[in-house]
Amino acid sequence: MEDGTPCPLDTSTPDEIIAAIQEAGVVGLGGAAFPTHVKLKVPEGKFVDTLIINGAECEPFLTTDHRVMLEQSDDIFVGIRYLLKVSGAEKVIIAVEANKADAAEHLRATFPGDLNGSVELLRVKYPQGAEKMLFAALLGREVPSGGLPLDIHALCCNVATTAEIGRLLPLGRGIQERVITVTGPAVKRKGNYRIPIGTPLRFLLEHVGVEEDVNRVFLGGPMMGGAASSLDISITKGTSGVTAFTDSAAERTHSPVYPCIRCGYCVDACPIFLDPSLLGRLAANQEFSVMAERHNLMDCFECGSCSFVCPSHIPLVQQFRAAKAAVRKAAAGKTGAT
Amino acid sequence: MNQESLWSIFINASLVNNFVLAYFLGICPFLGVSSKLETATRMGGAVTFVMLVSSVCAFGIQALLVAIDAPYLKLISFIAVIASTVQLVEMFIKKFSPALFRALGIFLPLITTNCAILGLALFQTNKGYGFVQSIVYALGAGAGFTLALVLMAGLREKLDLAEVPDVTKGTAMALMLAGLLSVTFMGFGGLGG
Amino acid sequence: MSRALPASPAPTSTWHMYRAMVGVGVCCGLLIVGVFQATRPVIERNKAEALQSAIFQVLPDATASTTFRLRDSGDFAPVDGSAAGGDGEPLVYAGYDDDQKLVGLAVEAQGMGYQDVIRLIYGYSFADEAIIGTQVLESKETPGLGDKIETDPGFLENFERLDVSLAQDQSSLAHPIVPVRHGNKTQPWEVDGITGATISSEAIANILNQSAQQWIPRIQRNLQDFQGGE
Amino acid sequence: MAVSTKTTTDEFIKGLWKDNPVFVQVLGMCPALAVSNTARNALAMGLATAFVLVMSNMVVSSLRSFIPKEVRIATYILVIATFVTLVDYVIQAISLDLYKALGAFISLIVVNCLILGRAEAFASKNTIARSTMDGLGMGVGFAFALFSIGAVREIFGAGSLFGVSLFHDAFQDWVVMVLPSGGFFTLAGWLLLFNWIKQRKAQRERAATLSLTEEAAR
Amino acid sequence: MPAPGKTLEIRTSPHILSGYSVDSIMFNVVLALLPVTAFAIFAFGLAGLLTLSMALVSCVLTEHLICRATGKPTTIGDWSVTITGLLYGLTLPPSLPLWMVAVGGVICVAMGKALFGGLGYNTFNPALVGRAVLQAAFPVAMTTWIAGFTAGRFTSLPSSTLTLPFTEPTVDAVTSATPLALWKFSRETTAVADLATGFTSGSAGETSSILIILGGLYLIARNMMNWRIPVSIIAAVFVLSGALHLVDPTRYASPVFMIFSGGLMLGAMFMASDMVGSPMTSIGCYLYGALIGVVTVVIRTWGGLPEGVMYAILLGNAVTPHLDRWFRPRVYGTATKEAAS
Repeated sequence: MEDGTPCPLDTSTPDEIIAAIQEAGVVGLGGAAFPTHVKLKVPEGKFVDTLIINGAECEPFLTTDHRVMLEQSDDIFVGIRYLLKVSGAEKVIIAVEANKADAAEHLRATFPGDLNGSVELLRVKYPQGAEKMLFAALLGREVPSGGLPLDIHALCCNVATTAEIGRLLPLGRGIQERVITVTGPAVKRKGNYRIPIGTPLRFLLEHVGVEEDVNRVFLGGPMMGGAASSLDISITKGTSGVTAFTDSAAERTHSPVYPCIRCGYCVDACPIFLDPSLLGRLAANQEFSVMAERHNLMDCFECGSCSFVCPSHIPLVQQFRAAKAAVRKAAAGKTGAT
Repeated sequence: MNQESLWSIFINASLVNNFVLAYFLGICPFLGVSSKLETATRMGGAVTFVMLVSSVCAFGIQALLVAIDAPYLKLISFIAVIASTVQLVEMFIKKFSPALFRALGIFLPLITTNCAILGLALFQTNKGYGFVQSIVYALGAGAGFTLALVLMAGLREKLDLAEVPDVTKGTAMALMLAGLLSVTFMGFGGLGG
Repeated sequence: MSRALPASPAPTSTWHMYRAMVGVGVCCGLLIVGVFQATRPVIERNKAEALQSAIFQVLPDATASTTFRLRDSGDFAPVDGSAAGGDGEPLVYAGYDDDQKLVGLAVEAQGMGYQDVIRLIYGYSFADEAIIGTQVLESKETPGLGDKIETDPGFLENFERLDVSLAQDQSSLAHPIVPVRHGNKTQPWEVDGITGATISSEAIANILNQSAQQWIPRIQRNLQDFQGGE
Repeated sequence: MAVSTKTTTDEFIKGLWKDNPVFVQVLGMCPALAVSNTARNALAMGLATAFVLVMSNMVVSSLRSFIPKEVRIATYILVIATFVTLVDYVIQAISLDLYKALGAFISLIVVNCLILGRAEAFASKNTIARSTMDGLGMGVGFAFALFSIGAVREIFGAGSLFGVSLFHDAFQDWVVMVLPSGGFFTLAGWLLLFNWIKQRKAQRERAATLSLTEEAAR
Repeated sequence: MPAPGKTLEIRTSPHILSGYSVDSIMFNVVLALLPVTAFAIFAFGLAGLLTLSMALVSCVLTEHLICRATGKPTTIGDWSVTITGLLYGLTLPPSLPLWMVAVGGVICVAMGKALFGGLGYNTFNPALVGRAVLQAAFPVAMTTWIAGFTAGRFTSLPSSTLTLPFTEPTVDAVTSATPLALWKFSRETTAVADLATGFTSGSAGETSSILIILGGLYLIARNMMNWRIPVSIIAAVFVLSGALHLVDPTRYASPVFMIFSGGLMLGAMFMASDMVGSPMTSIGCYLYGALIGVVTVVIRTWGGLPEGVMYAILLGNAVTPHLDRWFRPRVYGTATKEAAS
């Protein structure tokens, strides 16, 4: 493997670092796979005061962040230094969920003395790992509806991404592999594996061993992961986990759909305080524009909590995805027409 | 002269003998504008206001009619005065408060033939209410009308999104809701005593 | 439409409008006054008859009646029949038997019931110093429940002789009329309630009490006004 | 215009069923529903309304070229109020009991939107004969509808019709029917029935056209 | 390892669900109601058993028949109509003629539920709709109570129970006033211990507060009921009637009496908290409960009726859409509270 041009921390300018990150092909490894160099470009007139390193798993079942924090803490701190330099933030907060106290302790113990920052424990609650939730929990700031984290002077980066930056940039290498949690009832040897990017799903599953009656495989966790249509697709940079279910374990999701009984579970569950019940009824009536204009549909980040808790098994988040698509299409049509 | 206390008049007019739910007065606007909360609130406000004004007018006319001993002109003068008062109020609001006019404007002409207004004027004279009693009566009736309208609007907006059977859709369901609200308001019976 | 309104876009002349309004107004006025005049005697006869029958209902021994008005001076003066029923005027009706002897007075009273105002008339007997009959003139009590105040025989029995004798000082009732729960009546001034229609029956007792407290002392003071009959 | 092809009889018939003011248009219920608790009251109210409707239609129609459009509503109201006052006194003269039962609701016929509605929408544009027939049809339709409501309410609520006891003495009255809520329920019930009939009819027609097209296809 | 040709099932996320489902929630409510039901049958004997069975059967049958008539699959399997039937039966006087029970059952389901589109859209609690209409239709029969725990209750029936359909029931000589009526009309109090255990007269299921509370606690423990609603109802009743009682103990009943008497406990635990008719947000629930509590005290204290819980809850149901609208939580990222839209 041939190394590229290293990008030394001390001598490089922020622009050079960003270019190096782009060169290395680093994207958000939490699952969204958003190009990191785009995220890091702070436009004129904006500034960042706090950098948050997201060590809260994005989904239940997944434990990649945990392993990375325990095993790659040195890479993480190097990565943090790069990120601080790029963003101009004054301090860094590493957010860890309370059930991973060992990782937090390890990070605290190895925390470099010259870094301004801390390691914070967070309540264990899905979707704690979502950016918006972290800002609210750690800084008490909320990203304005329709806005970006930059609007509240914060920047969030996944631990795995940070670790990759810290590992790759000094060497001038590109991203070639990533840590993936392979789990689910159908998997025989569950665990975190470092997998070369591009590995076909079938190789991976053969390696860890799965039950005969495996029925459903998702790339990602069970809440937001997309279903794999075939075992011949490859692992990508955005694949944070692979979850495999058997027929028997998927039973619950086949329950009949009842009308909404207004139990309010979804209202309690929605992390951004939407009213999924009302949105669901509106969606059933095709009132997409009402949903968007009056009930903040577009703020929904599709965590799936509402669908998860719904005792009537109404596919709420699924409806919202469709509604959002319809709204976007309508908006595009409108601008296209004018 | 009627001796009823003001509090009792108010409770009776608004809850116990609610104009809409017990006397069926103002059903047309009740069914017509109660499908959206916003219009319902505005309509309620407009009706209350007109009720207040026409209650005062009716009190004056009744005194006049008694003085000239012409009871047979009661109905004609009431309706004429209410209609012209509404017109005047409309012009007045239009001139001095365009914002209010935008909010209430389209409802005012509708109110002219709203039986709740005429009903109020007739009832207050039949009951022999004094001036202050009449005003309280008008306020109570207006509050009751608004309450019924607003409750109804809430229920109808909610049921808008329901999978209502085809037979029930529309007026039939609104009437059924009104009936259930009327049953609910029966619980207030005896409160004004 | 073949024959529409005058289609001229120009506004109608004021004269035209006046002519129409005044023309219609005059016609309407004439019509109303005509019918009012035509029906007035019948209506008044109906009203008088209804009143008469109510008075005889609550004063069973009476065969004739005279209306009296409470004057500002505190005594009573007879009013001639045609002016009866004026608004707000406090009136009582004296009943006389065949021998022109005063048998009692009928008094109207009203008060709040369960749903709305109850108006009733009751007969007061001088001989018994008691209420000897009531009739509900107007009520909106719940049908089948509250309206038992008009029909329940056990309840109406209360008013065959309800004691309203005056106290020593002649200024108030010796015993106020009090409602009691059904089956608990022990005194002649107690009103036995109706099971299931407690509020309405209590309301009747309270209306009677209030009215009797107000009127009986006054009537007794001016007893001589009613004597002599017609 | 379509109207001109209609005979005067058509104007009468339409009010009875197809455009029934209560069951189809749900008009003019405000002052009427309150006194529909017995068949007698309902019928009296219905007839009183019908009378006012016919008379005002007649007068408005005969004056239609005489009244300038600026003051037409005011004039209509004046005419209607006059006839209502007449009815009021006549009922008072006929029966005091009935008058007491109907109370202020007779006066409220003035604001019955049906009457003003017919005056404005029909009588002001049509001949006297046509307008009278329209008023008659609408009036009879209205009275009939009100009577149907009153009859149902009285039969259930008091076990009688026109005060004549229909059942055994031990019949349990359904008090709710003579209460205000019963008025709402009864009207809602009639509307449900009408909706249901309409739906059935529409379904059958659709089925008929379907089979026709199928036959044609064959 | 699956065969290469095996097709995978594709669904959109989320791929897992919580264990709750409508039928399991409803079934647990039925479970929570069983002790109360059993006690009602124990207290009122054969009359209680017949009333409850008739209520249940008429409700379930009506729902089934309506589903059949509209050509939909039957919905009695979701247990919701069972709750309606049970609750409705529990709120009835045990001596009510069975034909009236059946009529009310039809009203519950047809007018309270089916007309509005069935489960989830029944804005008013169906059981209370049935009861309220029945109360308005047959006021005398609905306020005639028999005493519980009579000696021959398992062998004989009150004469009114088997009244012929559509005829007036003959009222037994042995009727008994409810604690609230006793207080309202003659200012007699009933011992709190009797109220709590249920040794009083009243509707079939409202007498034993302790069993009702146990049922409620079970549901709260399983997170199948919003605890805020019963708690705020009871708190509102307690505070308001307590304040009144302090002012004039002879005119206003004690707060403990108010809480344990009448249908308050049953209403607060099982009817007001019915998910369909109650608000969804926490603030909404508190206010909803407070409204019901206050209206109950107002009707009981100043109104014409001895009991007002039913009307208070129906009113609460009617206000719910507004509470949901006004007290919608602030959406994340919307800085100022949005004007009610």
